[in-house]
Amino acid sequence: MIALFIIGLALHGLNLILPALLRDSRHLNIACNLLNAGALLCGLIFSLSALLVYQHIEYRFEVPSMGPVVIGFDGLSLFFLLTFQLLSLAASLYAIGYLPHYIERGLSVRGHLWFFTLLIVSLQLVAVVQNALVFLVVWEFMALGAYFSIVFERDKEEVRRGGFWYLVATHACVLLLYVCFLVLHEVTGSWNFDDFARHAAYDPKTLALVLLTGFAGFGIKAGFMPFHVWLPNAHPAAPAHISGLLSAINIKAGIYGIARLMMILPAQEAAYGWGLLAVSLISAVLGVWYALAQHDIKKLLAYHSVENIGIIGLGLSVAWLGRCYARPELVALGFAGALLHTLNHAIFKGLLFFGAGNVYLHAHGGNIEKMGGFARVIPLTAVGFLVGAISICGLPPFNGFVSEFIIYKSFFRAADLLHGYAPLLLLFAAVGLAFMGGLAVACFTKLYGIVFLGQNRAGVAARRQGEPGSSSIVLLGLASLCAIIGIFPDTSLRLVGPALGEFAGADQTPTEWASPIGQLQIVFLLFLALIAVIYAVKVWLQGRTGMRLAETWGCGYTAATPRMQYTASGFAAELVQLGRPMLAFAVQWTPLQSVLPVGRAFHSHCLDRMENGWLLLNRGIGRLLGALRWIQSGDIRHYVVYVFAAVVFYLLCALVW
Amino acid sequence: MVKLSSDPLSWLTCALFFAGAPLLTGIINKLKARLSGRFGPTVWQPYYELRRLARKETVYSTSAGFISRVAPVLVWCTVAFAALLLPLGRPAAVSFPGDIILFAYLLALGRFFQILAALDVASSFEGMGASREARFAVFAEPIFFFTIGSLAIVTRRYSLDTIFAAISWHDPLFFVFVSVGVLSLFFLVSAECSRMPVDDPNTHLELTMIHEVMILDASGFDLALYQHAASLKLLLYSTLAALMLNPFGVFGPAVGALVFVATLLALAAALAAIETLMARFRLVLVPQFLLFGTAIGILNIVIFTFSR
Amino acid sequence: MINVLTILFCLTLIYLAVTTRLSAYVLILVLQGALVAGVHTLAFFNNFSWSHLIVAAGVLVVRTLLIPAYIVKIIRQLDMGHGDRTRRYHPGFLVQMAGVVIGAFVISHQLSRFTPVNVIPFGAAVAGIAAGGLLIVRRRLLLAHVVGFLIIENGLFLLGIGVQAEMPWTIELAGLLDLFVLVFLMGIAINQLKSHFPEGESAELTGLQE
Amino acid sequence: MITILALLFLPLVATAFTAWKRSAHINHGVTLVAGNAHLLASLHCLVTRQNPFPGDWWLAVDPLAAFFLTILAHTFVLVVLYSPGFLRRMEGPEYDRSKRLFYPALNFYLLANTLALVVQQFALLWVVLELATFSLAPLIFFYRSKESLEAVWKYLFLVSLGLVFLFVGVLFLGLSARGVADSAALVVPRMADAAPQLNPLWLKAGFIFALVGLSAKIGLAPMHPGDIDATSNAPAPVAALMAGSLRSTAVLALLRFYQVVSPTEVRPFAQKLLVFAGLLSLAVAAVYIWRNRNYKRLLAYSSVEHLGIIALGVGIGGVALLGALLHLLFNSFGKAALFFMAGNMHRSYGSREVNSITDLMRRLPWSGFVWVLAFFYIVGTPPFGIFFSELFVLQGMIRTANWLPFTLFLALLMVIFIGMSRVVLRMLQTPSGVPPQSVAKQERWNLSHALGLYAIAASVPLAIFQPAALFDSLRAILATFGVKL
Repeated sequence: MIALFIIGLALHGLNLILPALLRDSRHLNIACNLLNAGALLCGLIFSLSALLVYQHIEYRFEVPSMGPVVIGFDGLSLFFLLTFQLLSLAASLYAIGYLPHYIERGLSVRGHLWFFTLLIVSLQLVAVVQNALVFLVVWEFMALGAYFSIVFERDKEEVRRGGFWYLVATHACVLLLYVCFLVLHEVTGSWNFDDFARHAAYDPKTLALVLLTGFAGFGIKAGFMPFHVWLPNAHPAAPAHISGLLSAINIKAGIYGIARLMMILPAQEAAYGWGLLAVSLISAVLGVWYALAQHDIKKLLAYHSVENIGIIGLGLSVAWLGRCYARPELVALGFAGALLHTLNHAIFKGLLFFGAGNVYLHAHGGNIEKMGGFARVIPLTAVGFLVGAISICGLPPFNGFVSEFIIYKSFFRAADLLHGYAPLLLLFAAVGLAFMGGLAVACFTKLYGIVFLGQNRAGVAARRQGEPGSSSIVLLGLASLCAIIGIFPDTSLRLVGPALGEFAGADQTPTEWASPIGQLQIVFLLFLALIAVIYAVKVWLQGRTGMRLAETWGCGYTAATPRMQYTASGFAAELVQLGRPMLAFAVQWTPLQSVLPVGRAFHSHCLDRMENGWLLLNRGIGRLLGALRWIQSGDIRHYVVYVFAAVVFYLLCALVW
Repeated sequence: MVKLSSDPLSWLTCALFFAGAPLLTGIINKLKARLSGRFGPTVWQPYYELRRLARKETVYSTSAGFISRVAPVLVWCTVAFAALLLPLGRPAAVSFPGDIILFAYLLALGRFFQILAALDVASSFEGMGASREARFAVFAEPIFFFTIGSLAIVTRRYSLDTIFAAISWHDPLFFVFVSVGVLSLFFLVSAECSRMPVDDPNTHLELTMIHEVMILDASGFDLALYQHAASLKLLLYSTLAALMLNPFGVFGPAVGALVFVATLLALAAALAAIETLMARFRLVLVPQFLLFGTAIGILNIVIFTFSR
Repeated sequence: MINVLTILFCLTLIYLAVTTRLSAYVLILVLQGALVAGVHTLAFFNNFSWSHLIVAAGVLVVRTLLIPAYIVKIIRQLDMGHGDRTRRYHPGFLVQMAGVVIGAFVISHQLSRFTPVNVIPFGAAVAGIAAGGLLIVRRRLLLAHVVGFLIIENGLFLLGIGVQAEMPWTIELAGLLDLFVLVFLMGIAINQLKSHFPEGESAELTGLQE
Repeated sequence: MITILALLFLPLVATAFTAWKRSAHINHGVTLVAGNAHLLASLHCLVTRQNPFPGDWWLAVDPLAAFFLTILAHTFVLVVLYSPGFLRRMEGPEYDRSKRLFYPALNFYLLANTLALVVQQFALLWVVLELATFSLAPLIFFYRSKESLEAVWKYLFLVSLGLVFLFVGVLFLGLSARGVADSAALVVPRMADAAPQLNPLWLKAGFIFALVGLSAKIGLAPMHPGDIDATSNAPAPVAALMAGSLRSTAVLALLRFYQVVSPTEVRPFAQKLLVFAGLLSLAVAAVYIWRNRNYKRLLAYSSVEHLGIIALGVGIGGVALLGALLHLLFNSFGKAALFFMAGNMHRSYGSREVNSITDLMRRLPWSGFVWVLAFFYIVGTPPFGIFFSELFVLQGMIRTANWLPFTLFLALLMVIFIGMSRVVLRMLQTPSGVPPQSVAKQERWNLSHALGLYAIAASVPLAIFQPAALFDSLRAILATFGVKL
């Protein structure tokens, strides 16, 4: 089976050479993406078969500077490999339909496709490499591939700014990972993850340092709250298929890192679990609250990624608590919930971003205030987006509900098994999750209602336009995947099984932990049957009583215009005002002075307090460094003074030490 | 394990439940009329309404899309399926550990489609109603999760079917816990089912409505579905409140049913009294009102866990 | 006898603080060259060998004849005229120079208690180096910087004697050769500078900042 | 015997020949031959690790010298290969004298630096370092403009002043050996053997003066200003030469002093000093890289930063010393590539201002590509060499558990990364308002890009596969400093 994976990598390799040969053109775009898709299909078949009939495969070869390098396909790696390959396949196919619009505008696609392939290959390698040094090398390739894919439309200022945000965040993440892996290497003497796991005797101080830098480093990449700031700037800057890829799987590399750290390091301190729980809850609730206040469609979806990362973090923290208090069932529930939500989020977030890409192309811009009535213009995208919206809010028939259900179950089981303050805190976490579910419903009804329903606010005539063929196939494919996982959850549970086997303490879990979720399909099928029956009755009845179209009831006001529909900021204004301490709402408008006002404009946008915090830090560093700029004054006499001063200073130090 | 109850009687009670929903609304309207000195419509008036609507012609707005056609069916089905989960004396039609989460999220699904249907007809009034509904739902969810969630944690059971069976009266502290639970459920009823303190059910000024304005453009059989779903949801929440007192557990199935119906009527009377005596809250105060409900829930569970 | 010459060397340093005329600078350089050569010959008077004599002669030729003559040529070629007109008799410089010389002798006295180093030449050497540095820092004229550098070189040479380091004569001569080539290059540089920076002031040379 | 010929005699002959011959083409050929011969000889010394000079001479090629000779020769060959392309683009009468002086000065530079690397006598070391400075003067003064004149003046003056302090250090070293076995001849191996008996007071003073004296030439703070002006105003090949090999010669001189100091109990003090100087250089580099309008000055400050890392590595000792040596090698590769591309851009855009570089990827696609690759190389992105050497330095810091330098080092690296990426990416991506299709491509693939790519790619196999030839001699060097690996 490994041959398929190698064939996949070989095809990717070919794809790295192809852009250099052919010229910029639609054929290059189609050829490259089809080649990528073929390679990913092979990889996908390999990882699916390896997961379903699971046996641990490992390849070991020696490199002088890095010691024994291990490429291992254990449960966790295979699951993430599956997720990465699935969404890269969707992104490549989507790119076929999406990129021609840019090629017509004269943007060169060769470099972009090269870095797109580099990103896909390095993502797959990140999941399977078990050696810390090679992991860092491949991690950096991923970062570079992602950066250069983001800055595709380099001529726009905010695209460059978004790319810069991404690059700085990734570098900070890499520096923290240096510390984490170096200290581990120092303690255990080798670079391999299984040696880190085998070495049991970590003294608390080094373990604390490793865990904090590891979680912080991977947390920056995943987008937990204090470090999420790059996400809403980088993802809108990227073209749709790249921002879909970034949101769906690139930030999941951070989650993979945290899961890997949790697997190999001993869990003695429960405080980390509670800390992660707190950070995840804050990320989730504030993430969705910020999303509610956004007007740009991609920025809204980016903030939503922060929310879903928070939900995954909740699952991971319960798993960590399970390991600390030696409860195998909690470990199984926590990790299953987290991993499943990673897969589910990857699918519906990819679906939503690709849908947003189609909307972006049609509306030539991201601002949802000027949209409306797109359901009649791009119906296939509308259906796909609706399925994505329902599953991201975690509503029943689709896959979001399955993973949130497992996380709820892990909360309640943890409340049973743990004592002291634990039940209370976990109940708060469950209520937080519910509160966030409500906010998500509000946010996505706003987004879907404003963008797809009603009439177009910019007054554009709503005639049906062709959607790119391949992108609609991808959208409907992902939507059907959401439905399948949602209605038949036991398929995805078998994918998570092998990964759970490896977590310390989770191997002898009782099999019934997944019992209710396994048989949920009967419930959902019954529910769908009920809907079908009632719909049939409705159609039959309305067939007899007849239907007719008329003007919407305007309470007697006859000259209603599309501009009078509810706007996005109006829809969310009240809720956003409630979050005022954390959500700063900047409003620019001039009050009426003269009797006959000439022209009035109103503009409001939501400021992210944490982003302002980081920008303040940046300005502080700039001011601090600026204060020291007198050193290179240009006058040679100052330089001579520096020489003599240095000699005197060192001599004084010599006397002291 | 997912249990579809084999006992025909539980399915029968569910059918009775669906049929009886409009009756409760009728009773509340009758009581309100009596309290304000009017004779008021007959108790069966809602049934006549439903029959009339089922026969009328359906009118769709020009700007409405497929959402307006699908939404009423989904709204009704979610509430109906949620009703299947409730144990009315007999074991619940459908039950599995963790179905309180399914119960909450089904109602959220119904709300999702109702809001979308409101936004579909491109009218500013319906948009206003949708925005208010989305806003208050955000604060209603925590109340439900606090009451039922704390009950689940306290009784260590996670299926609606078995939670209420574990409630026993002879533990005085437990009684306080349950009564506060009923009180916070009452807050939920006023927010979810458009009862007086939060929303005025029979106002005609579109600007003040929340729930009625969302179905402004519904007509014919769609409107029938919406209205039946609304009354079904009212019955649903009142049953939850009634079951908190665990009538079937304490008095057995027969007498329990009588006590259950009596509590329902008491709740209906309370609702009617409030609607005649109070005016509607200003919209700005409603989140505060609901947060107050949540605060009671938090206090309740904190006192209960620390007192043991 | 060595002590007398080194004391004279320190006196030239003090005089340096007072004058700003270029001719005075040249005079000081010639005097210091002679003094240093004298100290060198006297220091190795007892174990007489040809190598010391060659080095002393080299020092005498290079430091008293070649370098000052070259500097005079530069002064005449660029008709610098009077020299640093900007800063008239600023007493602060004299106080600092005196302080430096006294400090140097105090340090050398303290050090002589630990290790065998003859006090007066070592003190004069340290004073010479410090005085050269002070001259560079206080004066704006570029030529003054070259003179300051040469005074530091003289101080350095004295330090060699103060520390009784018998350096092989080849290295001594190579050092002198280096010194001359360095001064030669600086001369060329100053000629070029004259074309771009008329006053030849270090204040103009601040183009390269940050 | 041939190696001595190739190392010393050939450059001397080449200098004389190129000084006499007029035609640039022949001079280039002669210099290239001398450079390659020198490279082969130093590689031979590096691999076989035997000293071609007779035992008692003041000149000797110990493993340390062999390693530095290879770096010098390698950078020299790269620069000589790049310079014809560079000189051809320098039309105009005012450059004729400079072009005339270019090759002789280069050969003389090679001779002076080789001497400085192989000399074992401290005082002679001082003389030869002076020579190396003189050889650079005409090269820096190539453009004959106002700035290059000011740069030459400052560089000459400050480095000479620094070397005066070096000579004071040498005298104090001699003083510390007073009374002990007559090692007054100040020869490195004998001083190293007699080190434990040296007088620690004078040894400490000697090391201080040597460090201050040499850091003017190395470019360590606070004596870096002269060096910054010279590197940023010199022509691209000369700047690459300075950044690559001149600073490593000064580092070797410092290592000679450290060789004498390391067996004694003055070593901890010396290490603290080096760590302080390293961190100070990193800080100063961070201050000026954060917001800089001139990309050549940015590269100069990047050299100060990397030399700071090397001083830090030497100061930490143990595996960090290995990291410092490797960093020296990889830094010379990276700097060569960066300065070559900076040269191309300076020629094409005519200015050193960052804001004047627009539409880089459309006008100079190859230079832009190599420029960005070199940027990711120098900042320490994993697959390239700098990452591995910085990792060794970090490992050394963790092993000796001094956490303050560790955190400061990482924080300053982050600040420097932000500063440099801001400048490099703005140069790469700012559009010039002219519609993309009408921007003409102004260059084809030529030797400078090949050299840049070669320099960057060469570090990857060296760092990952750690060839025995290189790493055995590195272990021998570490042994001379008493470090067992």
